[in-house]
Amino acid sequence: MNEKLEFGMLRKKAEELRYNLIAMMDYAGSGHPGGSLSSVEILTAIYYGGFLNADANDPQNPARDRLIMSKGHASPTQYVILADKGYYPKETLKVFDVDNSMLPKHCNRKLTPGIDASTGALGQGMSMAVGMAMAGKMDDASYKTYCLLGDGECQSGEIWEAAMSAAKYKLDNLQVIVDNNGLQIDGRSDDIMPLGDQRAKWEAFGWNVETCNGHSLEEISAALERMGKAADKPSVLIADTIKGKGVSFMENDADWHSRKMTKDEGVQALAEITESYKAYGFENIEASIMFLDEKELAQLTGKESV
Amino acid sequence: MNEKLEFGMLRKKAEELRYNLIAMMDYAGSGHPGGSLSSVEILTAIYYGGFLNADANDPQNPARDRLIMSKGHASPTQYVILADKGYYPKETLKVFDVDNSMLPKHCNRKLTPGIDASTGALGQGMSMAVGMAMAGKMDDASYKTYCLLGDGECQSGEIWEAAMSAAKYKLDNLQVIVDNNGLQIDGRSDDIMPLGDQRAKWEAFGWNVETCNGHSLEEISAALERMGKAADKPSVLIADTIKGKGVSFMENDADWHSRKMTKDEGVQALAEITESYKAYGFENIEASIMFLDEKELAQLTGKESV
Amino acid sequence: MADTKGRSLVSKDIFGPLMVELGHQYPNIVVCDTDLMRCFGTKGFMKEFPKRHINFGIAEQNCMAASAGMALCGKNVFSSSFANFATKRACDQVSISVCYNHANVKVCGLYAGLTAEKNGGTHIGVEDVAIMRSFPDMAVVEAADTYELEAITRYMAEYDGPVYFRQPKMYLRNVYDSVPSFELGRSVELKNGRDVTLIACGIATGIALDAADVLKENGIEARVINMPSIKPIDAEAIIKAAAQTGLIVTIENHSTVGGLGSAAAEVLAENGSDAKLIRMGIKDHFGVTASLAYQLKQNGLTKEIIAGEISSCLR
Amino acid sequence: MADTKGRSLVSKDIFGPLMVELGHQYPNIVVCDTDLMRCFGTKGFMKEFPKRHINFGIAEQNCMAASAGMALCGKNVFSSSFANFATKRACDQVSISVCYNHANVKVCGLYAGLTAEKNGGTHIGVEDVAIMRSFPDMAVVEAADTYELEAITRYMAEYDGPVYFRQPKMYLRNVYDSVPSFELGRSVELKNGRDVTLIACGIATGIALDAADVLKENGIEARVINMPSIKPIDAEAIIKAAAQTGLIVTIENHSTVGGLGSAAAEVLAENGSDAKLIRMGIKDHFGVTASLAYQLKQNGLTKEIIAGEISSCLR
Ligand SMILES: Cc1ncc(C[n+]2csc(CCOP(=O)(O)OP(=O)(O)O)c2C)c(N)n1
Ligand SMILES: Cc1ncc(C[n+]2csc(CCOP(=O)(O)OP(=O)(O)O)c2C)c(N)n1
Ligand SMILES: [Mg+2]
Ligand SMILES: [Mg+2]
Repeated sequence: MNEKLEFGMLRKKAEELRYNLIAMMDYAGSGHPGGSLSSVEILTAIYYGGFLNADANDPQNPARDRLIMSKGHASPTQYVILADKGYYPKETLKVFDVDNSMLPKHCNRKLTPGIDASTGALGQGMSMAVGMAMAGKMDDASYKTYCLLGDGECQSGEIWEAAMSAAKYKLDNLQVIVDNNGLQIDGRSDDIMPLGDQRAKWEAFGWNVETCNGHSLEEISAALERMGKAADKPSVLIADTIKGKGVSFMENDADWHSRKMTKDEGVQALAEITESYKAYGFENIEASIMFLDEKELAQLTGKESV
Repeated sequence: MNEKLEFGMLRKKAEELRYNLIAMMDYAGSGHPGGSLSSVEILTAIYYGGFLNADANDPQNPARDRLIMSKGHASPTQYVILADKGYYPKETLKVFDVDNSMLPKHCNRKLTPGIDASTGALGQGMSMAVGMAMAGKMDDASYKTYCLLGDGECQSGEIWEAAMSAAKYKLDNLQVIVDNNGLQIDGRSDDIMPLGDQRAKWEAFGWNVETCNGHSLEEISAALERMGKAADKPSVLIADTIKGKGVSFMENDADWHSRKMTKDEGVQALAEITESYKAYGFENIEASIMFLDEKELAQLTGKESV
Repeated sequence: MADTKGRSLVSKDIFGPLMVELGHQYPNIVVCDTDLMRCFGTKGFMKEFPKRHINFGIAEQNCMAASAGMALCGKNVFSSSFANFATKRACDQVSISVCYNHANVKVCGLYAGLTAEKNGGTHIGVEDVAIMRSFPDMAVVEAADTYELEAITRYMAEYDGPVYFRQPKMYLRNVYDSVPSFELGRSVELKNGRDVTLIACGIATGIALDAADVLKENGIEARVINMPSIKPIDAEAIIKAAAQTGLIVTIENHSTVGGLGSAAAEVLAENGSDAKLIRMGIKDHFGVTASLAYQLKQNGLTKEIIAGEISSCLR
Repeated sequence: MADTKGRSLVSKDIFGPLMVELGHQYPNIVVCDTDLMRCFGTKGFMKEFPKRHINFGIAEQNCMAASAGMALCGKNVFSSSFANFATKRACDQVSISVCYNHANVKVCGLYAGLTAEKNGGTHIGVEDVAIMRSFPDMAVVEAADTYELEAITRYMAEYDGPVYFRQPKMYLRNVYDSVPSFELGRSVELKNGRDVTLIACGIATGIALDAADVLKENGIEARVINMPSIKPIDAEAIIKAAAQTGLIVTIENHSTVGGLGSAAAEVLAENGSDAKLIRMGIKDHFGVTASLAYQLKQNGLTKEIIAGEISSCLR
């Protein structure tokens, strides 16, 4: 269940997930594109790079690794992964964000198999992850807990309360990743509430700190590898990312935190990802689509009119 | 109004305040002795060392410096100072902690002249101080805001939210002092929730950091002096103190966070402070008592029976 | 009754520009954001008065307590977050730093109740009024449309003291056709009637008016009272309505526990009224990820369901 | 009625040792503190089960949300702070991490209401029940004495789901003379009577019993109902009492806004009862720095004042 792809295949997977992700949000006319796109490689590495020990056929297994999306608005990225992994039929992605959906805008553990905590109120996922890691220590269990934070989220005091407690209890079974895309809703984090030297902050709070390019699957994997070996300390990976990564007009634009794509924007976004896919040397990304049939996809790519 | 005593007189004042402080808590059979005693020198330096610009006759003057006791349970120390400064008659100290007192266990701005914020819910005083400093910047006012924190209090996430915001707004008119006595209610902070490298934490949050022996009036004053000159940054002084300072059986004992003295303990505490007063070369500390007549004092010192 | 032409139904469209106007008029007004300037509509204020605008980022606790600190230095501080985070994440700070300190802070809760729509349960505040109403020294207000929102905002620019100012993302309709007068503790009878009284606030007032129309078709004359001041509440109007119409129905975009319905229940029970009270609202569950229309329907907050419930009760 | 001999009136004296016993019986029980182990009485648990005890220090938010995380891994987590901080400082965490996640956390609020005494307004939680009652999925319970505290604690060791477990520092008297049975949603008639019904919980139940004695001397037969389960509430008992005795008086160590009194008002008003309700409690102001006795008197929560109010109402 601890699937591990080679980096070539990992990249292929990441781009295909990104394609499905855009298609899903475009299909729904909703979602948080910016922060979902920035976290694609991080989640790809965790799920497909041999890290997360979890089984789609047994999503409540007490021995599973946990993954808490503390930035719960990036649920779409996890949804396409869970569909790909078989937690639910791929067609389920069509109901993303519909009324009372099982794939709601923010992660909800009661509605979606594979989701370990209901999040969306920033800061709280971090504490819940700490609690899960504490429970693991109590039970001498070997599972790990992964937790994804936003950089803006780190402005919340709860993060630092949780950080302090994780250091006290030497939670080396806890691996936090900051999706450090430098943007929040109102603009650049550096303008809204500067986080300053993040490495220094986490180190001062007693953590093992790694940094990397958050879009390099190799760097993320190497960092997670090192984090897995750090003993007696919790680890955080500050992964420098680009909000909206992969779609030119979304990149580094705070507006795309939760904007809805127009039809043309959707067409262009999918086209751009197709391009990069090709540039990576792969062919026919359309075949990777998980949840739409050819006709439905053609509508989104604008090819139905051709 | 910016009274400034020489260090000799400052020490004399500190010991006299300590004497009154113990007498007041003993008289009331209440109070938080540990954290009140540890902050005596810090508050003495601020009030009598030429720092706090405030006038007992005009306690609401908008141009005054503010002092926020974020660790609001150390109110007793401030009460004896405010009485000495003439904010209210010295005899008022007799009503400390009586039912519906104007000198309640936690600072209350509505009840006590000279108190700038109602505190007691740890963490909040720090934010209120930040807000006051922000208002000062908005108004191009020259007042300073001082704020006293407990070390245990720094476990609260609100402190770090506030710290981050103070750095963003370059609040060099904000001077925070941590009464770093290493104890909280349940025991040593290092055991309950270790604060680790406090200097590193504050620096990582963008602050100018000073440290000192929190019972050396010279060191505190020198540090405050330097802090007053730091531009474009808020400053924090981590003042290493001894909880219960000055009373042997209270020192470094978490039990004395909020214990009530027995009659004998009260006698001994006052005797010990009298001793150190003499050791500093001063005489007749009893004459410094602000709020008790000879007979009342004799009851506390156990001399009534002689 | 109301002419909505040209008048936006979106809170921030009215609130934002108005704050710029009031900012000129009242130099002590300060606006504080928590990374939701876009939702509060306060970008204009920030641009016009950069020195009097603070964006605290995602740190609601510090925002509310620091706002109190500013208020204690003479500022009239309008501070916001999503309703849920303003009242729950910063709960202790609003209680102690704001109310207990009697600080002049207008705590503005955005995207109130079901108008947070698909943001779902973590964002849909169903408890905010219950929480804020329980704080001593706190006033709790909510406008029925953007005309009243303007009235309340102007009032707040002058009022000195803690207020929870609840703002839905958008209204379903307008209720007034010009800016009404507003006063704490005062309700407004929008429609007279003798068979039943509908008491509502926020977006529910519009629904109440629509339900009254449906009832009228069924021959039921409903009184409609708009209750923008949830605390202090206009007890007199409730007692009078109970005596005159018997059945009272409260309608609110909030849990039926602790909000307007409970406030009305307190008044009725304390007065030994034998009027029956029906509390329409969110029925003690969290919001779900769904459109406003969907959730209103799920919770029985449509004119048809309300009218139906009343009709069958009066039958 | 009750024999208090040898039975401590202090919550932690009973709760602390009991948790050690239950810790042995239920291996999934975890205890979490926030630098108030001394007040929770859980030092013994920590010593007996060091691995199953977490002290979060002065960080109530993290404590409650991390407790939820532990609960989602199968633990039954008893987490505490002073009532005020458990419910207000960690308000959003209790709402979202605990309730919205349906996590098996027993949120224990210590030194409830006026029993925080001289710690004053920042510590005297007057709103905690109002807040917790407004949370979907939350049960709210409070014992009338340490016998019932034991009953509730034992029940909680088995119960799976979010609960707010309110604990006064100490009781004024015992009400039971042995450990009673306890069930969520069930009230207990401690005394029958036909002229008036007193409904109370927590330390107020003892006061209610005493007030009934005073009333008896005046020839008034008071029914006394202990309501340890504030949510879910025993609506049936209230409706029955209203029908049979007319006047209902709720007595609580909490604000009259949003607590037991409001819960009773909701039940009465929704049933169109014409019973008059008197809500005795803290009258919508913050606590002051004063002894319990002083503050009870200030708020009219003594047997004499209560009996007087009832007598004059029945006259
Ligand atoms: C406690 C809380 N406050 C406010 C919000 C509203 N909110 C949702 S996302 C967001 C910005 C998050 O920025 P960041 O953490 O950097 O995430 P990313 O850039 O990855 O999307 C805000 C303020 C929230 N969900 N929770
Ligand atoms: C938010 C909050 N949580 C808990 C308490 C209860 N409390 C009062 S003092 C204290 C310990 C404070 O320790 P520290 O800050 O180190 O103060 P000091 O040692 O100087 O007394 C605690 C937990 C509180 N007042 N506020
Ligand atoms: Mg970001
Ligand atoms: Mg300390």
